[in-house]
Amino acid sequence: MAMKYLDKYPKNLAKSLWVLKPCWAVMKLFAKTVTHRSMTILYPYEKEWIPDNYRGRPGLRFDKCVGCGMCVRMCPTACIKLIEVPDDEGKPVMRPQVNLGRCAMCGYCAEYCPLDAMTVTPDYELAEYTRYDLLYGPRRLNYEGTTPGMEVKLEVTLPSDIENGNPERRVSFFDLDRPELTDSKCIGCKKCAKVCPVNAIEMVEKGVNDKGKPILRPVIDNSKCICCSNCVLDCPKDALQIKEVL
Amino acid sequence: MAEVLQKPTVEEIVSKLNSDCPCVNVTRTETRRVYATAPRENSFQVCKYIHDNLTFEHCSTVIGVDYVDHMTVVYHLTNYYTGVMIELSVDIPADDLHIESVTPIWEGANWHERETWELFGIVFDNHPKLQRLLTPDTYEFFPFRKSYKLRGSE
Amino acid sequence: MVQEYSSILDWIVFNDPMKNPYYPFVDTYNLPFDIGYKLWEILGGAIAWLINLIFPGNPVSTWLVCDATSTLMGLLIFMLLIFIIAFVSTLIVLWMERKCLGRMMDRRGTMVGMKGFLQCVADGLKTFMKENTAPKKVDKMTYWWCVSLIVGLSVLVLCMVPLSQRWFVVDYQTGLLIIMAFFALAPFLILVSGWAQNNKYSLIGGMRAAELMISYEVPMLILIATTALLAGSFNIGDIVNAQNETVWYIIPQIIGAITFFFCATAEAERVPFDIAEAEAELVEGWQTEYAGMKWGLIMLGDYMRGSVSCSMFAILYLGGWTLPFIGNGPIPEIVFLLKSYLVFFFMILIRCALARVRTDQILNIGWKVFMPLSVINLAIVLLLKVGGVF
Amino acid sequence: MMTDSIVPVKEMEDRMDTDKMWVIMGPQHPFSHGLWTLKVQLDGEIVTDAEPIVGYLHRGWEKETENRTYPKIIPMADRLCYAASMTYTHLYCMTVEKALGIDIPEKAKYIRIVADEVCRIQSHLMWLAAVGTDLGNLTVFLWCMREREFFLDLNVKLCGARMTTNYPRIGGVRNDTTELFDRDIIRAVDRFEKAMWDIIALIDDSSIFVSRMKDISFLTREQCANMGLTGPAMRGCGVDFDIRRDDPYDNYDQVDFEVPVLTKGDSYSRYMIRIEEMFQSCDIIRQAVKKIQALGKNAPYRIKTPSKVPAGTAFTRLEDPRGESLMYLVSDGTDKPYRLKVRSPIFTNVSTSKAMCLGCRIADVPAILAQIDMCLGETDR
Repeated sequence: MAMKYLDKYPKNLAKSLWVLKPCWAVMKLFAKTVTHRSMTILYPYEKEWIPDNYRGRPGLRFDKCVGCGMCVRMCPTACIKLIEVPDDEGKPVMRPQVNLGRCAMCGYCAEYCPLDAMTVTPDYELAEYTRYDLLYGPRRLNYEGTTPGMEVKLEVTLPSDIENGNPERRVSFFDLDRPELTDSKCIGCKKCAKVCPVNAIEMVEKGVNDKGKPILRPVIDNSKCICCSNCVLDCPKDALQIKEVL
Repeated sequence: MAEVLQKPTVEEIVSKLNSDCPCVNVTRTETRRVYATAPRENSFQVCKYIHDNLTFEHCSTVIGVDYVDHMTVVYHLTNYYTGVMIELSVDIPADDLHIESVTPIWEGANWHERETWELFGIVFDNHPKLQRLLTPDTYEFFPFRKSYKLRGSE
Repeated sequence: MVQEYSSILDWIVFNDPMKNPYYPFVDTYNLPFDIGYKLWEILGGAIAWLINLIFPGNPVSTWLVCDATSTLMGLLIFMLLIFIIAFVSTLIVLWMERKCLGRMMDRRGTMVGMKGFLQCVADGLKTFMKENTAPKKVDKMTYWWCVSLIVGLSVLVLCMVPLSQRWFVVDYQTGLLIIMAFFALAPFLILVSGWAQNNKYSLIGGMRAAELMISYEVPMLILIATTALLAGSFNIGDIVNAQNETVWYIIPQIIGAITFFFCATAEAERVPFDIAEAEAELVEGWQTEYAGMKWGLIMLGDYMRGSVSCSMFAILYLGGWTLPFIGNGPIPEIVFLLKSYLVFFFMILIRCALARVRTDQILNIGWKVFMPLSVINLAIVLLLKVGGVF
Repeated sequence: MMTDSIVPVKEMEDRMDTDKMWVIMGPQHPFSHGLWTLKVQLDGEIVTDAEPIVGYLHRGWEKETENRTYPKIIPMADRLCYAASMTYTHLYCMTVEKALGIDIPEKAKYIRIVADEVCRIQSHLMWLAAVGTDLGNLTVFLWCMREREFFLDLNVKLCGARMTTNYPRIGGVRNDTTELFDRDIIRAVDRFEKAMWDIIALIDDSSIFVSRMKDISFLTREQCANMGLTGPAMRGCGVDFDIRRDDPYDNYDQVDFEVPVLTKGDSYSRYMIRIEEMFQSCDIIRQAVKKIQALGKNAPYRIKTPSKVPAGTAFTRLEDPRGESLMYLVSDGTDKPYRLKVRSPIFTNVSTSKAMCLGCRIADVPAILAQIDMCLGETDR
């Protein structure tokens, strides 16, 4: 490797005729832009091409969302809030609402969405007259023409896979980690079953206790679970813990 | 004075520190990294030794850490010939937050020490200008201490 | 004298202004005065005819079309005409700078109406609508007078530049010197206003204006004297005619022309010699405390001075309004303006390609480069003159 | 023609007894790129004293991080410096990885190198633009911004955002390089190398530009090392040290590049170092892209990491476009850092401004301080 610029410069300025060479450089561009168009884009009339994965405002596919609250937890600016809205059949469901006045367009909500219901959208013209207008409800977050390119997949390779000589296997971040029950701490309060957005937790009777009441223990359906850790956070006795597979 | 090493290797640094500065405790080493601790009383002499005899010309940072029961000042020192870094931690008791300034050795530590003083309240003795730098002059507290709680903390 | 006035054409007779005993330009034909005179004949004649219709035989009608009134009103319209043409040509210069600068920087330049020309109008309206503020601690009198005088002097100099043999204000024998004298007054006022504004940036800017003037004024005057020596006159018309008879003076005086170009750039305080403004370190230099309309006028004054510099170059070295082998041509004014725009294009080029020089550098350049060059140029001209070439 | 620009201050003082005045440049001044103030004491036009004042932008970044989980700090690290956001995110992720004691996949390392160098080029272009305006020329500014646009487009193709990229992750990078990116980056680099010569012709072939930067603000090697000036400014003063070469992180030891060093130590040599660095970055990008392609499409680019960091301390440093940046992490075993300290290069570089400006003219102050490439987001943190 050699120096590209330092080999040629500094030059003897008398050889480039003091100021004539820069003038010549400018004239060259002038001749070019008189006949061709200049680099500027006439913004409101022309727009730059942007790829699908452009991180504009977040978009939401209402039907796919289960209201797990992963986006709320991951949002670094705390601009997402779960609100109750009626779904297509009129049933109240929890869906995210985004305050775009605070949104930093980091794309974490789309990345950490277990079901890819949240996407990034190439929509960046977001000016409104009032701050209230910047609140995007779940229905308004819908973006017409969401393509698969707008989904942000969170695929990881396990360190154990690399060690085992299987480095090309990629798994979804949400397929591995599952909540694990510490049986001694559980009091059978059913909270986890209530907060589970995909109904993966079922309370199963496991015998009776001293007073003759049934002992309820959550049983987690691993195929349904999306690893949103709602049950972990809501457990009053810290009986559930996410077991991280590495 | 002892001999001056311009391009010391990690082993040489460790042996030198062990022989010439017995107060320094080298905790661990890695490739091009030496981690050491020193008592507060000798920190200035140790720094001067590292600068003069081991040719560590550059002081990357002076960091304050609040461990509640004590505070720690961490110096990161660089040798420009080999790229070796020494991390020198000096513990300070929480009731007597004083340490000798290294600004006379490395001028570049000046602002780092000012910053550490204003955010943690660690007083650097013999510092040429220990004034507030980032925060307004009217501040009467040290915002980076653990005792200073953020309003919106989760 | 009793005259029968029946039709409007009896009132509007289109006299020859040269035959008017009050003709102000002695024996040279002046086109703008002619236009103004004729315009007044139409306007005043129509008014006089109307008044005469209602009050036949009244003295006012006769007064309106008499020789003295026609000359007076013709002069008023003449002034307006001169100013408007000069003003519009300045706006064209402004537009040209914005467009060319944009192209050279790979952007589009102004885009508002008429290929961006109306942007000047929009800017003017905007600055005029701004609040007219003055800082509390400025020296009021000098603060206000300096800006008025700088703008006024710029307009004066701009109007005094003749566009052709028939388009001039005064036809002095020493016209060149008078223009240069008024032109060189501005730096003094900049210095004074720099003091008056009670601001450190302005003060340094004002000092720099004086420093700048010291460096370029002397070589510039030597160059003008050289050209006058070559032509044998300080009269602008004579200089142009002399070039028409021989060759454009840029050919014998190429060194002088280049030096004069840079001096003229410095005179107009444009990049690379805009050290009095120097927005990188002095915010806006001596204009820092001038806001709104005042700033807009100063900016306009700058461009007026820029276009005067270009006109001077065209007069001194590019044969003014004449063309080789053709001479005066049908519309010499347009030829002259085009030449000065060409010179201004090179000023834009320089502005686009170069950076701002430092104060010590401009002094060095002025005294160690421009001064010897202008003296060398003088020597060449002297040799040519003595050798009998010119 | 214009060599004697350094005026011995002492001599001037002895010669005449003039009043000195303090001129306050900033915080809203065309020369201060960002919010900071430089108080300069002037004797006529000559600077006799200078004092930088920073802190207008202090957000308590380090304290804020103590209340956030580790992944949430990555977008915050972007905001440390808008011009070179990738390097800070990279640095943060590297620090956490070191605390975790994990090694990230090869492909991620090379992608990070590419992203870093793209970032370096666009940051240097922004610096060059600022040099242009500080010396009174807008053309350089616009031409550089035009070139920079291509690299911002690369950022968009890589990760979907122009400046605050949020791209590196703890354990790898956010997404694999897209096909579009692989194709366009070589094109962009080739195009840039050609276009750069035009900008160089505008600056280095112009006697006015060169004379404005040459022979002012000399710093010796010892001064430079002692005052903590780092980055290209340091290499322009004769310190032969580049963290990428002498203390390699990621896979910088696998790519072949030169570290430009000039010993003269004036403003112009500091300028030249940065220009050469851009060309070297192009070389690094080419090599790294080749290595990414050699690793194949299915190579791992992100590994799963535990959410909790074991207790202990860790620090890493990296060569930012502006100098040496260092992060020091103290973790206490939870998913939030106990203390995270950033050493920003500009914070130390700006403290040397007095030594740099002394004895120069006020007209040179912007030209000199442009060479340290101010960025206030990382200075005040």
